[in-house]
Amino acid sequence: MASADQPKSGLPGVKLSKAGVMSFLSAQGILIFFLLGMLAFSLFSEQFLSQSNIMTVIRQASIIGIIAIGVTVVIIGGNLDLSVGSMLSFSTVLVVDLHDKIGPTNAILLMFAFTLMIGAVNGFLIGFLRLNSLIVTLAMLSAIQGLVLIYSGGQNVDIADQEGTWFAFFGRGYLGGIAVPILLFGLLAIVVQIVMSRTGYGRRIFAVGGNPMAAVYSGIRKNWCVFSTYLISAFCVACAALVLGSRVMGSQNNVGQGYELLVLAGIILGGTSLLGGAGSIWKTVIGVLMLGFIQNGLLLMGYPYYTQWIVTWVIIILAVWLDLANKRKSLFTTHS
Amino acid sequence: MTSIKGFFRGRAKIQPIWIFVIAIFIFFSFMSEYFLSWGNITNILVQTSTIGLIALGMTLVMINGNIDLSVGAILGLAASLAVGLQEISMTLAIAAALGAGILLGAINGLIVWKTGVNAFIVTLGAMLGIRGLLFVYTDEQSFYASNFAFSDFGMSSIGPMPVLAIIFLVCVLIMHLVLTRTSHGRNTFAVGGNPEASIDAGIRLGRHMMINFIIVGFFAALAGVLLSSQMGAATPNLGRDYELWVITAVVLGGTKLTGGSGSIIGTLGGVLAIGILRNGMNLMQVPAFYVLVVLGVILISVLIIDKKVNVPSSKEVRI
Amino acid sequence: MKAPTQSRRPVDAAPILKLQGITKRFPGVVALNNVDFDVRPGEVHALLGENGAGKSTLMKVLAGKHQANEGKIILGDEEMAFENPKHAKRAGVVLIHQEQSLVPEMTVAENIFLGSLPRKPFNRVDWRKLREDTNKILETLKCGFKHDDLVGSLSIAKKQMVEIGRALAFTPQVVIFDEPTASLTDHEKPVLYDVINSLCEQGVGIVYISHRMDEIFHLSHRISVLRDGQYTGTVNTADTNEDEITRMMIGRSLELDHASKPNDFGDNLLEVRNLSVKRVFEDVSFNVRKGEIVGMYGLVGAGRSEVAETIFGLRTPSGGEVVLDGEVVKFRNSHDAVASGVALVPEDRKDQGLILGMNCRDNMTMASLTSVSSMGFMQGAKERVVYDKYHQAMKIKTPSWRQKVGNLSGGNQQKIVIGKWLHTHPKLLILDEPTRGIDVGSKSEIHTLVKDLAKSGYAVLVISSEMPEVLGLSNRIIAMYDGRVTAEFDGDNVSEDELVQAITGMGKQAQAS
Amino acid sequence: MFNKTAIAASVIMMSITTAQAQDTYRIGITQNNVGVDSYQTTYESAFEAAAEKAGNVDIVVLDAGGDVARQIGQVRNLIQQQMDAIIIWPTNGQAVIPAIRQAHNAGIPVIVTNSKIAEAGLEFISAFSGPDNVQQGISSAEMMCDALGGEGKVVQISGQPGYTTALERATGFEKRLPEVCPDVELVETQPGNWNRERAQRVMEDFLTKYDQIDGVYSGDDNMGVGALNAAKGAGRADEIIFIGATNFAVGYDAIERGEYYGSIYQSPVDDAEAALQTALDVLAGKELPKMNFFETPKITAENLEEFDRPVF
Repeated sequence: MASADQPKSGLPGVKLSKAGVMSFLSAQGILIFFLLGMLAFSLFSEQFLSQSNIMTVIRQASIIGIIAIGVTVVIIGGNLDLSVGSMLSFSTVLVVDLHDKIGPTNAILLMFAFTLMIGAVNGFLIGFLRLNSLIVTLAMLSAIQGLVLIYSGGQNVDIADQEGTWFAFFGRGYLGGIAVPILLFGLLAIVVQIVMSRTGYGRRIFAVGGNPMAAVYSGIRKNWCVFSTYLISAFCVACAALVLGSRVMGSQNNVGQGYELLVLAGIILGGTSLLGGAGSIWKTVIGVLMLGFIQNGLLLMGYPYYTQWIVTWVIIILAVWLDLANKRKSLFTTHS
Repeated sequence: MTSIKGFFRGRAKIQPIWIFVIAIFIFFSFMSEYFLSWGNITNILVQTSTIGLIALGMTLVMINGNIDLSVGAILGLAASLAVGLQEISMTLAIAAALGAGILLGAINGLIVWKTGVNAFIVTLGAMLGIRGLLFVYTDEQSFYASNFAFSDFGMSSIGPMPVLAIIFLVCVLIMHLVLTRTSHGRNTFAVGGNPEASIDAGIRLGRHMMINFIIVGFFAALAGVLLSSQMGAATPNLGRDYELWVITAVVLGGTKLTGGSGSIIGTLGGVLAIGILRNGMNLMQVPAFYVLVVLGVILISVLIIDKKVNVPSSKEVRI
Repeated sequence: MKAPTQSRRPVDAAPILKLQGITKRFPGVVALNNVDFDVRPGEVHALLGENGAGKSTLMKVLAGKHQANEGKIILGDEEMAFENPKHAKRAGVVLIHQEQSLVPEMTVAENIFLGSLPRKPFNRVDWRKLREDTNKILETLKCGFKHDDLVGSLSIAKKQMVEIGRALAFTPQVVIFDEPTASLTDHEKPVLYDVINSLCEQGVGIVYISHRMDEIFHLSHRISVLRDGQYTGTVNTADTNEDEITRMMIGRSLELDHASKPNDFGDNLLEVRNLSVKRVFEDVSFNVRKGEIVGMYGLVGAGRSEVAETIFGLRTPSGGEVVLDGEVVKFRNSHDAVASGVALVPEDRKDQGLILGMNCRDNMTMASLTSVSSMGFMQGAKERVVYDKYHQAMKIKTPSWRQKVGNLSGGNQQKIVIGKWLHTHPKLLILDEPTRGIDVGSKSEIHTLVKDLAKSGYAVLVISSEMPEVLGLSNRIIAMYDGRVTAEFDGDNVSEDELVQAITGMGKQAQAS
Repeated sequence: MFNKTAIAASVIMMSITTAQAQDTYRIGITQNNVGVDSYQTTYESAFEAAAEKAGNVDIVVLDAGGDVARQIGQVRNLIQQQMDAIIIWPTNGQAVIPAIRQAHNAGIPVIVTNSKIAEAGLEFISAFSGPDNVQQGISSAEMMCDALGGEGKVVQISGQPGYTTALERATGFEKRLPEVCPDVELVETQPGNWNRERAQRVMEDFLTKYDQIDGVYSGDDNMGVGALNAAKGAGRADEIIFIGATNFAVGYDAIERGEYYGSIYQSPVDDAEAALQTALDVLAGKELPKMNFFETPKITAENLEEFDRPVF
């Protein structure tokens, strides 16, 4: 709709020159950062590159990573999802609370159903009513957090028999020596990456994010495509809640608070532009792992945890300077 | 329906949010005996002044077509500087706090301007980074003002009017004039409304963007200083999530995320709407959990109404 | 408005503005090649050319929006190098844009003085001066709006007047009008003419770009013509006629190759009955047979594209019906239309036709993803086969299928859009301005292709504002004016006059065939 | 319900019944962050229940959502409503002082509950009621010392930085540990922000970083169980002593199973009732000490059966 009438904001500024070097750097910049950072950390801390440390970091990053996969799909489709933090709280509280009441299988099924329902509400408001995704998901962030608290009455929820339930598998189990959260993260990343890059569905999402108008003029049902991205996002949140609930075997009501921004930070670090129509799951995986390794590396070097945020900021600025390809656009003029 | 649409869209520029503000004002007046009193009304003004001050700056940034997510962190940093440096000198402390806000706003503006990367990414990074700097500076500790003079100021009144409320209202007036009367304000609309035409007309986009980021940085810092003066202290977590409430208030006030449209009066309405809702629901003893849901639902409702009022359906291609 | 009666004698004065040897290249295209042009004070110099001939580019070079690769701009006695539009404006050269360059949330006065609001100390706007200056300008424009009206609330025609007002604010030496009457009603045009005449009297040089012969002969002193980026010559209006101008524009007098048109028609494929969309178009009826090319001719804004979009399911009709292959169809969206065998090559290639950030192959298969995938998975090999097929068939010039379409020339881009639709194997192919802004070579290739498609059984509806295109392609021509079908003609037996009258609203009584 | 705390509780019960309902008092309470953990939620319902029981009290219950600024606003609102007394669970021990002072100046007695405010504010409050968190830290240090047999390396997972309770517990622990066990070394402290998942991550990093960890002290059991989860995941739970505070149900169960060494028994019900009673006593004009601590005993496997399983 309005997108075509909206003039693209043309900013004066730097011209992309020195094409060769710069384009290589901007294409591979993130990977280079990543490897340099890993190298630096390994010089300062001998545990950093140990297998157990790497596994720990990836396992810790997997919850953010799983959510980030879904949010990346939403972003490629040209929208944003800030409600994932509250949604994660909701789903985790739900699955943990229901576990003792109706058994793990039913709890998981019900949790997925409810999470997808919230995703459908997001998708309906943004896909079909064409409301601005930033504000809608911001509002949902608040509303869902309220719902969680009303549901639980503000109480923590716990699983009583932590040893005896197979529910432990998702957060604590191992398959072939690799932690299940990592496997789930990897599996989802591979599946979604294949869906996005190899299927007609993925192609349509890229089209809708890249030029919603042209997508519609090509007979693509944009509304459904946008709607579906929020279902995918909700599905990923549900998977993350499974891991989180099982890992902690309990949940506080605000367990997902702030995740939405960490997820976005990871995606941005990976180099996916927020404009839609571009990006990949791989980039997001790298971005999320970077976030994890920065945190872990600084911690091992004895810096307090919050120094990671400063480092993240600096890296984002550097990445932004390198990635001038995204320039001359403003996020909110492309999809209102 | 047409006449209502005309009313909302017309020259009169009565933001729909003001109708909502008046409605809830009347509603709570009937629902709680304590609501309609001078003391409570000034309380609402003081309580909304923090979000409100930042929202003034954010309105300009958003009319400009940008967004700033780092305001909560700037507020926190300014508050800690204002309290932490008081040992040396009060003037220095406040100057440093406001200076930090201006500087960080300038950095945000500069990066957005020079790279053209959208402000959401740039300021999201800044939000994390500034909070990190704040933690480094404070070592995660709260700071306390050693004497009560500072907090006395924050709690003081001139006549029946609390000083903070006065400051807020004066700033509202100033920003309203800046936006409607100065060429910077008018060019801000032009840049957000039609950047291409603005460039053709020789308006310097980058300069205006940068000024607006500086303004929002300044107001975030000012809000931080005033908030810390209410507390006589500053905590490192101060201002967390405020950016979300500020954006919510500005959007409620009718400013478009796409830029080019919005007003300070509307933003004041948006800020008051949130303040009155919170205050009224507190007085009515609505459980805190429900307040979150109510605010979310209201925000989405406003969006839907806005969509219905502003989009002429038959002229548009259905996409 | 009557047809031109008198033509004007050329003004005898030294030019105030001269362009010499202007060459402008864009990636893959030479938009202007060694073009000369000049304007004398007090004259209206019309600039003519087909769409894509380079008029707009030339004007943008003149107004500082583009910088020429070669050539000189001489204003008065000084050689100028306009770095940006403001620079050009300051020097006295103002372009009135075809596309709206207004800020809707601001008042008329603010738009007129956009970027140069009068100021008082402390950066305050001097509202009184702004009001006075604006009122002066509005007086000369005699238009029915006030200085403090919001531009967003004005009609398109009034917005156009605001744009003109903006030009007047600069006490210009040269004013360039780019299709200024495209969106004006008959009632408003005389006001514009008065404005132009009074500017001439003040010694301002006017460059006037238009497609409408009647206007040009009515207003101008001299006429220059561009063809495919080349300067073809300048004539005095008083010494020429429409035929000569037409010849200069298309390089030959209109000798149409009627023989190559398709001639074997089947049953009705598309029947549009009394179709309406409120406030957009009304009561539109026509039909297209299998194997037939129907041209839809009309000016920009006559409602042609909107009719096409409604048939394609992008707009909801408020009345009437669309019959496809004997069945009444009601498409909820474009997806339904595609599934029923309707294809639309849209008017705006870049915004509606292509996803510029994607490569050629992916754009090519965008409308037929299911045919190149199995079980939902894309079959790269199949996609390549499809791409290669159309790549060869339409002689698309790209280094590789990996090339981003954003980097291709207009002609090749358009071929990709057409290829995209051919692969959906449609029954009905609608082409909206299929050759706008593309080079001659590609243009004739596309024309041949369209005719071949019709001969192979497609029903084709071509929307165009270029007369040669419509005449050269169509078996029948539907003329539209102001949201209504004004006439229907036999494509082989229609005069240009008849057509012009039908689309400019002059011959509303003309109901041929 | 009450065993060892029964003495404290019975005193409270008695005084509730003795405070006769000659007047209806209006008492406003602004809580820190209800819903963030079960302790605060249980506190809230216990407070409401106690007020119901007392009969002569109208209460206004507000929640600051962890935001200092909002809490100050709420105190002002309560002053505006001319409450007879204001109970405040400070979101921050210092930042609320000016607001408390304002209430004090308005002639409204202020009772601080659960978490202390800074020295500077003491003159403006009528009383404090809550646990002695420094003492809790000291008790935990003593338990740690006993459990380790005087030797080893421990790590600490503290609560929300800047929050008084977290600070006091850490201070008590850090001060007492070297006194009782000079050979036990506290190698590192990281905040777990009262959040189990975060504590779990912090512990995982500790486990990677240090090959030898003999004990973990957590600011509350919620975080402690997170640490336990992490150690179990790394297969090192058996070699580590876990000590927490504010005994949660999960912690209680873990002690019962022998995975968790000990904690501090602190009931939000006691906390809430003590706060209300203190307020009522102040209103009744009784002489009270400034600091009113309710008892928070050590709980280990040995004396576990003396305590009921916490309800949260």
